[in-house]
Amino acid sequence: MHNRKFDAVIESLLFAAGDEGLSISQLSAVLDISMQEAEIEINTLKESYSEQHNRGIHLVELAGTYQLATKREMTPYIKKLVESPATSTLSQAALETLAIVAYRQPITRMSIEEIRGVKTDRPLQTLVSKGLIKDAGRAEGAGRAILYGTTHEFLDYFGLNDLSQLPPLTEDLDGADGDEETDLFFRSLQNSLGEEALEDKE
Amino acid sequence: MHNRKFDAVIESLLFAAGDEGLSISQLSAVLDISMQEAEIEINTLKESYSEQHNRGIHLVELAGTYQLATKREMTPYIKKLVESPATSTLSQAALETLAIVAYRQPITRMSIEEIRGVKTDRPLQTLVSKGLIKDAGRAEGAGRAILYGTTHEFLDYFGLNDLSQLPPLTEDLDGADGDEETDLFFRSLQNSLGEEALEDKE
Amino acid sequence: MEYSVKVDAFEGPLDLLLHLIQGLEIDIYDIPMADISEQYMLYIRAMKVLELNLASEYLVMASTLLAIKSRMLLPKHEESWEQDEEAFEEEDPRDELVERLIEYRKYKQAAAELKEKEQERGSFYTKAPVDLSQFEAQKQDSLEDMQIDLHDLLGAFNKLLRRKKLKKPMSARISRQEVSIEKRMEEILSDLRSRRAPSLFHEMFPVTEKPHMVVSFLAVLELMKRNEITIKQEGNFSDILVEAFEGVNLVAQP
Repeated sequence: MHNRKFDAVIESLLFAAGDEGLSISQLSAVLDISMQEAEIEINTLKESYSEQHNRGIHLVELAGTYQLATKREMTPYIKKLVESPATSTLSQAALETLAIVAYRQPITRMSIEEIRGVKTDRPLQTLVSKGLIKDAGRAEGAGRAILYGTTHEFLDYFGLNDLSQLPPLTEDLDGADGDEETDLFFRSLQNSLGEEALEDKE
Repeated sequence: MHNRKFDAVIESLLFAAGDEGLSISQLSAVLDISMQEAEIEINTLKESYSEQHNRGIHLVELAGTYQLATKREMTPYIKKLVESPATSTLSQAALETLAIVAYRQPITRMSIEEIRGVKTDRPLQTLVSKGLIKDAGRAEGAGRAILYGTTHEFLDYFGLNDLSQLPPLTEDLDGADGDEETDLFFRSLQNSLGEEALEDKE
Repeated sequence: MEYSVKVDAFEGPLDLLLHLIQGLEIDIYDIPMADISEQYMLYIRAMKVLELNLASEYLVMASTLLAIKSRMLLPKHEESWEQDEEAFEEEDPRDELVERLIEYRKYKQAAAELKEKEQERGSFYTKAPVDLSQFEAQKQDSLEDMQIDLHDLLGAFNKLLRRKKLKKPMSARISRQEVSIEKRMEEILSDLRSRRAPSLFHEMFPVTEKPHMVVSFLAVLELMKRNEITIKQEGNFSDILVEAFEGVNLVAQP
């Protein structure tokens, strides 16, 4: 049974918690109801936010907690008002490293480097300093190498509720993602170096 | 005339503006309506917040700007939230403040507030009372403001021998956007290959 | 010309190989080693021409490719009694490389999806928590009870850096430029003169916008200082009346 009088309380709690998020257990403690009831309450509220077209905010699940967030269709208006800090988005190297850590955690630097085929200390350092990955123990064996795992902030940063929401790894690559510029370059490279390369072979 | 479709947009703008508040002139600029209209819109919304008993937040006017805030009757619940064992003792505000002190020490309250963009006296108090940070001298200049630094307990608590063991904050370790570099690479490659290929042919 | 730019056109030799395979539209399970090594060497050579900082992994891969190529050129040991078993191909020298490429490609793809999620997440706004420290202080917890570690600290800091900031009020700045104090002084003065009777103080503020009100107030003060206007109040709490001095025609320029 949904209890409408809780709506106001939950909204105020969500508002106060902000991007720290509100968990089911916090909600159940504050409202003095069971976890199941708390979950029903919050999910009913979640639906009502998305149904109401005169609401500009809604409830999202992030990193295992509930948070209020602006609805996506409001983004153009908000962009006129607030500025995003110059968030340097993650580099390709950092993203690849993070992907490997996310799917294979806990994992050592060496194993990551085996997969990527290149040194990976700098991307790892970046990711640790951004609080996206953490030291998650030590590997067995002689070196006792650091094992890396993802953090709470990782989930939040990518808008995930938990690790099970990571997109499945696919073996087959459909569709070419090669950017045209690279290909253009490649063709001209072949033309200009083609002859020379043949000479080298002889 | 009140235009219901603006309600959602205004709510999202208020939400994003946060503590800094939204002024009538900002609202009129974003919505591209006159100041008079903007004022009518926001006041209608303000009324509807206070009328609806299933809302936990309302619109308050402070120093000429409008902002969202939790309704006063919700305070006991919010207090309960903070006191609940399910809530971690250090709030986001305190954690942020601690991170800033740890990495930028010695630092004054004003400088911390500049970074965080909000008042920070309470989080500082909390951290001092928990023994994680302390008064570490006085800043030069007229105010002789208190400089904050981390304590021995801070090091103990996080298992550090000294401050140099804090993970480095590498805001931009990976450098700029990869794409630009790639473009640069290809352009310069094409240029130089052009010449060299010609030379070799001769 | 010197090219000391550090360039990461590719995320390493595997990335480069994947790019070549894609560009040549060849089957990753049946890589023509001669072609691929040739193309690979072209790139390596090009990077050297540019004096790019070539990571040693690229060179290691180059020799791996050449080794595989030569192993494939070796004539197969065709001992007669084994001929029937040709169906059981002996281990393909490319196998290990193909496996690595496929494994790497999985994560490269996953990285692309993470990038999408990163952008998507960046397109909606969450808010900073309300400062609840006033209630926190009452909570008596020992440090040991706090379930935080250094990564929480870094995470919180990252969140702070990501948080959006309100743009400096655009219209406020514009309106401040629109009404200068001088201009407002002229307006007030000509207003008062045209009336010929004292005006109420609050009439000096026809626009209820903060910058305009501030400008109006400063204009009134300046006019008083220059003895262009006079301000009277009959008694406590009675109306403040503003009046222009007679006989003054111009706002004197400072």
